[in-house]
Amino acid sequence: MEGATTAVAIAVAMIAAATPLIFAALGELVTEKSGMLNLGVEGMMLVGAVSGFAVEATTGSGILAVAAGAVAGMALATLFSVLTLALLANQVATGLALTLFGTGLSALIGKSFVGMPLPGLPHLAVPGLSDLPLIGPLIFGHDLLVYLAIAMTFGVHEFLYRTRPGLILRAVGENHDAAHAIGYPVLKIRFAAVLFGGAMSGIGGAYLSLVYTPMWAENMTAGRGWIALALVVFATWKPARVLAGAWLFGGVSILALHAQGSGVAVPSQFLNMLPYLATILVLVLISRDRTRIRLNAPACLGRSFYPTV
Amino acid sequence: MSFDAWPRLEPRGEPSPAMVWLTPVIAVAATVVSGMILFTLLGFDPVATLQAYFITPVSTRYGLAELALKATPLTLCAIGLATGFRANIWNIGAEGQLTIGAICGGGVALAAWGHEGPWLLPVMMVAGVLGGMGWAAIPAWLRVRFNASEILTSLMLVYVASLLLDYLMHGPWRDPEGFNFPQSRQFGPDALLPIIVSETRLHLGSPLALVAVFSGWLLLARSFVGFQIRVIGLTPLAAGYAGFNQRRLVWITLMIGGGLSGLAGVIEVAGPIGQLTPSISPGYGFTAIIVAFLGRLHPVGILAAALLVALSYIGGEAAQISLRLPLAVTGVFQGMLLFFLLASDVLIRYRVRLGASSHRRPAPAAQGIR
Amino acid sequence: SAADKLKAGFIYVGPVGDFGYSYQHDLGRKAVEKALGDRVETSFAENVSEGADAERVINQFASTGYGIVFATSFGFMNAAVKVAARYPKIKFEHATGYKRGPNLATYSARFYEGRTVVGRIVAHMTKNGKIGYIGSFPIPEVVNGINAFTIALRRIRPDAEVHVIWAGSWYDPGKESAAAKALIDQGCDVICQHTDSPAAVQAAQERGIWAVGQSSDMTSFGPKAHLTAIVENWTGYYVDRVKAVLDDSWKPIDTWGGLSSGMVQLAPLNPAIPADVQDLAKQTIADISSGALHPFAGPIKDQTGKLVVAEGQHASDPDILSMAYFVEGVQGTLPT
Amino acid sequence: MSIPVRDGAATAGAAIPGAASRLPDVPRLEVRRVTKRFPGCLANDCVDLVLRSGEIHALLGENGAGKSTLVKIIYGVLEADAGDLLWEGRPVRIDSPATARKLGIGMVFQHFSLFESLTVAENVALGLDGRERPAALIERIRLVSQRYGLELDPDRHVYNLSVGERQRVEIVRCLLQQPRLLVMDEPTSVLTPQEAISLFETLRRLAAEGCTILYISHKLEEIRALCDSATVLRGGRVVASVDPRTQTAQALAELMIGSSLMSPQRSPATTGAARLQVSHLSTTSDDPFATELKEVRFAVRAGEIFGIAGVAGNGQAELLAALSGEQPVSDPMMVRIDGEPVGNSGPQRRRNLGLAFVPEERLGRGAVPEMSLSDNALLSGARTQGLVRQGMIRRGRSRAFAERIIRSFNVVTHGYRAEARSLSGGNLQKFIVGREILQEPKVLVVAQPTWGVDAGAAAAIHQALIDLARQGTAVLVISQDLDELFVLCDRLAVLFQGRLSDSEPTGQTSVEQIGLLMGGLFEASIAAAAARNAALAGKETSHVV
Ligand SMILES: Nc1ncnc2c1ncn2[C@@H]1O[C@H](COP(=O)(O)OP(=O)(O)OP(=O)(O)O)[C@@H](O)[C@H]1O
Ligand SMILES: Nc1ncnc2c1ncn2[C@@H]1O[C@H](COP(=O)(O)OP(=O)(O)OP(=O)(O)O)[C@@H](O)[C@H]1O
Ligand SMILES: [Mg+2]
Ligand SMILES: [Mg+2]
Repeated sequence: MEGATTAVAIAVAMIAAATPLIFAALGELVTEKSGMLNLGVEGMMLVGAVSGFAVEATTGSGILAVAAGAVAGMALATLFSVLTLALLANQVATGLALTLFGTGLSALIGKSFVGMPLPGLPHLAVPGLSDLPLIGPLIFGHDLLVYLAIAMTFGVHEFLYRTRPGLILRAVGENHDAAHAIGYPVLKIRFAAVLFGGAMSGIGGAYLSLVYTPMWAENMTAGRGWIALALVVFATWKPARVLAGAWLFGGVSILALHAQGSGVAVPSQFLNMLPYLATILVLVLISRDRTRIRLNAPACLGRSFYPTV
Repeated sequence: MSFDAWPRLEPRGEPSPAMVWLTPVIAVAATVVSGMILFTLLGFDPVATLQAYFITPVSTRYGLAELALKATPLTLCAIGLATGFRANIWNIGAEGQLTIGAICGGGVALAAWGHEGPWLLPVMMVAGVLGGMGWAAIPAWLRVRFNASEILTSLMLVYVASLLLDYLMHGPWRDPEGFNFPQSRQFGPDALLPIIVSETRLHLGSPLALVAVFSGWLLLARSFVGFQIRVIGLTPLAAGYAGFNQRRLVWITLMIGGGLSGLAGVIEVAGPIGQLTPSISPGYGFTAIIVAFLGRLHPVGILAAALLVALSYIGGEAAQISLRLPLAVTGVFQGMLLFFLLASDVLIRYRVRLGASSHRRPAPAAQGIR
Repeated sequence: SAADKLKAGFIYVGPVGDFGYSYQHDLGRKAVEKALGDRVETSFAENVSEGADAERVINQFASTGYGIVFATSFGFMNAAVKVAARYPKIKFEHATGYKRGPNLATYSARFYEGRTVVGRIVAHMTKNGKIGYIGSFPIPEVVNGINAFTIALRRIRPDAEVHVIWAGSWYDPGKESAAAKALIDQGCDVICQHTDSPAAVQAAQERGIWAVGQSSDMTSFGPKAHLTAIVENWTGYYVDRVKAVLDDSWKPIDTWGGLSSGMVQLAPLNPAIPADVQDLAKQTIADISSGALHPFAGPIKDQTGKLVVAEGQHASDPDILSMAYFVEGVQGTLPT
Repeated sequence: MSIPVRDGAATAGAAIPGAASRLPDVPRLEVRRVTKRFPGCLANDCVDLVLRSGEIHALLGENGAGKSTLVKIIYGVLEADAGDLLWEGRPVRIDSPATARKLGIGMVFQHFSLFESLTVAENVALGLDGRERPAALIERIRLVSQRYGLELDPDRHVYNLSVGERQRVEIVRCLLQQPRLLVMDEPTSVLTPQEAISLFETLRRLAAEGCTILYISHKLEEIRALCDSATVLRGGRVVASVDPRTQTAQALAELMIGSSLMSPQRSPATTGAARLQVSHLSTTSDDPFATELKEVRFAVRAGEIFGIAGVAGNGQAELLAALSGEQPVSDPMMVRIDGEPVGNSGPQRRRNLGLAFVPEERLGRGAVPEMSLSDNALLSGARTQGLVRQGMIRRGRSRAFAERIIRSFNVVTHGYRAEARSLSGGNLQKFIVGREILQEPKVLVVAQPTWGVDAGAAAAIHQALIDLARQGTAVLVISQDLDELFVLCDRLAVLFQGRLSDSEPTGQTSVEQIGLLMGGLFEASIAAAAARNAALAGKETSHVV
């Protein structure tokens, strides 16, 4: 029973740790599926985090706060779109510049919120169910955004593979010239996809500042944006694998902490390497199937599109 | 948002040589204007701020040397990265390769401590280059052997490298006389790069970066390997048709990237730092990605971009100290500078046509005559 | 006139918005401005990397007319030494290092004294004697803090264990939160930290256990959980030192201030702590301040059971300053 | 009937003589004075065109004459700089393909507009307006492809379809829209004669139902057989409107190029030793959709042109990859060049031994679109032309080589600095063929040498290939265009489902016979061949192959 309780505890911690990654990675996945490579996830997350925090701190409304995070992420995504879609700027460099910009901007906005506590968002409480042993905390005990993240995973999958707009989005990422030739508005679709990515990154950031550690501190994302980007590649652009990858990464991170806490005689630095090494290992196992990658990787990823109209 | 309403871009047909040189000027002018607006809005004197950014840092010999010093690792990493990017090899782990280069080069210096000689510095350099190459060899091998994306593997290895350095600094390699603080011994004089401009920190590494610029240009523009790299980057099928060995090129480009990043690492520890510490680079490996693209993946462009980006960092410090301009504003300002530079590139291949929708319904009389 | 003003520069390793170490130093800087009014002018550079950049930034202060420069992180040591040699007329101060010079002073805080007080409080508050401790990096300052805490704890609760997790960062709320939760899940009922974010206190509050903060008073992040916090307070020191420059009485001394100097303080104790324990805490502070109690008084055994400080002796300052072993009762490893 | 050659600009806007009397109803589409300028070229210059309902109208012209540009304007992919479109008498603005589709215009593109990682069904769905449920659509794709003899598996991914199969997807996608004006930009270049014939039947049926068809092709015989009327473009202007049924192919070609056409001269071959030998060539692939080669064997002798006919997707891609070395095979003896076993070596070694190679995709495989012609000359000529010394490019020499190609093969371009993508298809093909021929190879393998190339350029390429062979090179031509193969080749064989038939001298077979073999009447002849082979087993391998 003790072992089971610990396992559930690890799983619960893992799910929470993975949630911001899931949001950001899902957003980036949709963005990349449309052929856009936005490396500014870290910047969008930070701006989302600070905006969410600022709105929660001033209005007290959790929903508004999450929405503010999304809007802030979208604002940065808009900037990215103008540069890359309208002005054909290089996507990799623009994304990196966006991170630089977002880091500075979030710090600027956040100056007056440093050191301010917030209550955090409520957790789900299903009478009866949430109190069940093991199952209760594992399934019914999370905050609402955890469920949203999981729902979004399936939602994004359904959207991409079961709906016509999803099909069009994939087509645009696969071959923008052909999509244009048969009449799809490539730029508008990409703009929408980048905006979605921005909103999701913003929510991922807001999750950190509102739920995971309800506070604002500069650079509080601590590299999670990069991990989210890596997860998209890791997941070979499949939403369900983003979920699995984020859980794997979160899980191994938490396990490494548990190993330290129980006094395992391995230097902490080596334990802390484990999530990264595990990610590489699983990627290697997945990547051997070239066809799968060929089928899922958007062929136009990172390429600028200039319509001949 | 309607895309129709925007001013229209029209392809020039071939790149405009004038714009290649003019766009950075346009971008800097645009940054200056919007920077002035930003600074004014935040309550700072715009002229003084811009002066602190762009003039003060380079108005002394020491300042110029510092600029070159900071641009050196950026240039080295960016040239290596650009070689790969040209071939569509997305090594984004230069930071890790830099770290391992520093560990290997620094390790040699520590191992030789007490038995030094003039041979030491060259050996450190070689060790640093080999270290960077070794670290880049992991993504190269995983890519060639298992088809694993080098984007992800090289990025993950950045974290592993920095944890490894952290371990060495807190444990085995810490200075035995350093009260168990996390840093190595200071290197002996034979392990330090000679200063080439007195009373500054400018050392032999900066000319090495110039050599890298020239070699990079020779490789990409004039050599057959460089040609193969370009072909693979543009059209992999044509490379296969011509019989260029793609795996070999993955290896070559990652080795160049890793080697130059490793060199940057060892130059940092054998130059301005003079010992191994838990933090060697303030993110040079990542900044170099921006530098590579700002320089349009061209070695000479990269040199210019590295100087500009380095100046924006140093200028940010200067403005912070002299005007108490928050560092956050520097981030925003840098972002703006980069955005303008990136956006203005469009003018090289396209010209802007204003009068948004006139092309929709042209007057036949006006347009019908050739 | 402006020309006569003393300019004081501060160099921080993190952003002033980190609500941690750099933030506390910046409170000190602001206090200087407040206390000395128009006799001084201060400025700072934040987020300065500990690599090659440090020397340039310190030099930037020195070359632009600053009279005193505070380099507030250990990693700035060698850079400060170099620039100090170049500018003999300017005063330099380096925090937490061990190199001094004719115009380079050092200063640091005896955080471990606060740890002893906390150890005694926690010994009375823990039920099961399992304490979680989140460390930043295994440097002597953090290690001696863990040891001082454990020694004090186990003098009252000999069965107590301290479980250490290294976060590998001074400020990563996410990681600290995860570490705190891992420790709580392993059964710890008090969480201490030597990292700077309030995340662990929040986690403790959420899980209904006790926590001890660090760097600043973190009560507001977990009013129920927050027993107290070890607060660093650089205000007095900075004001004194800048004043010393103004009075021409500045000396390149080494200051290692503890509870008695006010450099280390305890945040207000949680009212839920029983009165006798509160009294004990106050008594402990008084004893340490007066020198009646030494946090590292022997006998002290290390993790392997070896006697490192004999009965009747206490660890010397250099030993404490370079401490690289865990005492008995700590679960965890140090890199060697 | 005389040919009314008109100056487009002079008579622009005038009614087309005789048209109204033949078909009294309002034209389905009328193009008036359409002009389209690209940087550096006027692609359409005051073009007029009238398309009547139920008419099959040909659009003819050399490569680069502006045909694709005009139909892209009609389909809303490009917008004209000036001019008007009238749909059934009403002026319309077609600003996007969606608008065009709503009007009832369908289009098969010359350069595929397909999505490789998507399935056939998804690709088709993207071309429709999307109210249909996926299952219903798959059913309809099956029906239509069967009905028109364009076999397709809706669930396959496009990326492993052959070029010919991809073209079928385009056509089927279009047919499913039930268009009222169907624009086809070179739809048959990769179809078998039988497929082409069944497509023509389909098109005639559609026309009979009232659908108008605008048909672009370089195959003039096809045009003569199919079309009711033809408009000829040259340099972006309309230069003639004719009834193609009353013209000879020669006359049509001369209208297009504006001068008389030289047809290639083929003298009888004097063959020497076998230079390219392929024996027991079998391939395996982990790609489930790849066609595996089975015991392919043939030899090409010095001085002769050997042709391999076959519908795309029957193993041509695999055969080409195995011959070029892009996909080496396990056993070195399977492919020999001048007796040297090279089966397991890559392209570089084979080139060193004297192999030259022209792939069927010219942009993107045979040439790098973004690179200059001198760099593209370097692409395959580095070794044989000594364009590289000590690892460094000798730029002067590669320029000189590029200029030699341009001169020798009349490539229309503004010089060696021009980017490959700036060339028209025919000119680029001439450049690539020229690049390979000028390297004086011992063996030349050419795939689809004149796919999409206009009649003038095709004749030039054919002549160059024949001349090369007669100088002692072994030339292998892989093509689906039987007319071309009969013009060029001394011997012919057919590739069907990875197996190669026995070869026949061109004089002893006919287009019909080969066409039947291509279409599957193969098993019988294979069986017969197998019996023969069994009888001659030992002798044949040592002698012929
Ligand atoms: N997007 C473009 N930008 C610039 N020039 C173009 C563009 N598209 C076509 N052209 C040029 O316009 C002219 C007409 O091209 P078009 O594709 O219409 O020729 P075509 O008659 O279809 O030739 P082909 O028989 O080779 O298909 C050519 O000179 C071509 O190079
Ligand atoms: N633009 C050109 N047009 C025609 N021929 C040229 C051109 N440029 C150079 N050549 C000729 O090509 C040959 C080689 O030229 P060049 O010396 O410039 O090339 P290179 O690569 O430097 O070769 P090398 O190393 O042998 O000198 C010479 O015969 C030269 O006359
Ligand atoms: Mg065409
Ligand atoms: Mg020469």
